[in-house]
Amino acid sequence: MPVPLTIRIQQNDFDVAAEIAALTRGRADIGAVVNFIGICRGRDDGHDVTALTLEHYPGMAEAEIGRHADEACKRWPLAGLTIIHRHGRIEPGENIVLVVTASAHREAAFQAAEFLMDYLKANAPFWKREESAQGTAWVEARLGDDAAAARWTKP
Amino acid sequence: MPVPLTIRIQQNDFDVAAEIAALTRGRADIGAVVNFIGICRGRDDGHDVTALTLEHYPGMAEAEIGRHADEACKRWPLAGLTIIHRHGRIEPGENIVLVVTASAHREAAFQAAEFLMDYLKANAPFWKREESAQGTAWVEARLGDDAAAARWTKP
Amino acid sequence: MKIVYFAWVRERIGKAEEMLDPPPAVRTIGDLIGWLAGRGEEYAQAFAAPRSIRAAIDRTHVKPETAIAGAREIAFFPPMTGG
Amino acid sequence: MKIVYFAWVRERIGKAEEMLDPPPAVRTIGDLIGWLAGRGEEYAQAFAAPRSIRAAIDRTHVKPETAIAGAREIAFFPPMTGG
Repeated sequence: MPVPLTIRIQQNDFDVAAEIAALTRGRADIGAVVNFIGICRGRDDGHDVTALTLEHYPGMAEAEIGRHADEACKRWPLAGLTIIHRHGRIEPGENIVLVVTASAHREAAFQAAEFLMDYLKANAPFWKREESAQGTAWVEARLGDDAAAARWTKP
Repeated sequence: MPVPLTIRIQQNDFDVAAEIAALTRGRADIGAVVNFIGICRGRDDGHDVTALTLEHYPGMAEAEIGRHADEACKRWPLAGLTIIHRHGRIEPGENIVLVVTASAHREAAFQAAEFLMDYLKANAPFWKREESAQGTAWVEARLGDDAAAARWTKP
Repeated sequence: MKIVYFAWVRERIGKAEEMLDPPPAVRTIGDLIGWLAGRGEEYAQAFAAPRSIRAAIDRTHVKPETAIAGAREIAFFPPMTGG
Repeated sequence: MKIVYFAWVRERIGKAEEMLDPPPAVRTIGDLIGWLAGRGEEYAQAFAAPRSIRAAIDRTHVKPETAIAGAREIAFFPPMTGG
């Protein structure tokens, strides 16, 4: 059976409980669900953030996330996988991204969720612009993000 | 500020969305929330499971989880931590355990959640009894669980 | 001292807890397991495989070589299977 | 071919996309960046630090040395900051 896979790029918020329920409903083979929720912070590098605006590359965002979802399904015995990434204007405290992984055991669920988040951060075509009292500025990529993604590359 | 910490051993189910909201409400410093949900499977090692009954050691369960929660707060910069473990009779598809970790960045949230789950599995005084068509039997500890917990021990 | 049992240790012994006063020669958890195993068939069965038995003193995990002096509550149980 | 720009690359160039027909000597993504940088002040600014520019051909990440022959849509953008 193919792994139930949901990928959505959307402006609206998501409902974590509903996404978990959609993955697990009627399944007796899932023993572990891991969720990662990325949230807009109100402070970054010591300055206040009023809001983020997320720009994305429509079409490529879905394709790129889809490739990594397929890779995760090949590497780990997943029973379900949901990835939702928001775009548009997002205020502090609001959700940005959700990854839900389901598996029989915890190891696969944890590993797949970390892998997907590392890859999303480094490779998914999204760009954050930060609004603050100082005006607006594009967020710079964190130095560690490429390294985090690279640790999953097979030697 | 001490890390907001919730530990509950309870018979009733938990509400994942409510627990996430309780940890993140009014906070502008949380950029990452990781949840682990352990769920009762309907099949284990090739036989059908009707239900699990979880026995625990009251008092020690809270103390042992509390010690590991404190250790997680020392090791990683957490902004909040919730651990809920159910006891009593649990049917396939029902929740068993919840760990929610919150931090500014994803690495701490993921690492702390994995650490806590590995320690809970190997050290928290809970025992599962499985009901199936063959009768009831105590679940045997997985060989890998001690090894998973050991990987967090400092050399 | 109070001795408490969980899971199949409890089931085999047939009780959840009891007050016992082991002789002075019983110094460690390992000694106590040996002494308990001699208290009857149900105890012998419960402690037949000492390596499958875990112990706690006053709600903290301990090893077979840990001294029991001063303990208020000693617990015996199988390897944990929670989470 | 269609060239698309995102984030500060888009802002500096002042447009989100355009149809362009680079000369045959422009063989790779790196060549294309050099050619685009010569198209005017706004392009020169957008491509001033080529190592900060990422590229995709037909919605797949590519390297500066990747050939552009057959590409329908080429995208330029800064390092990604999603997630």
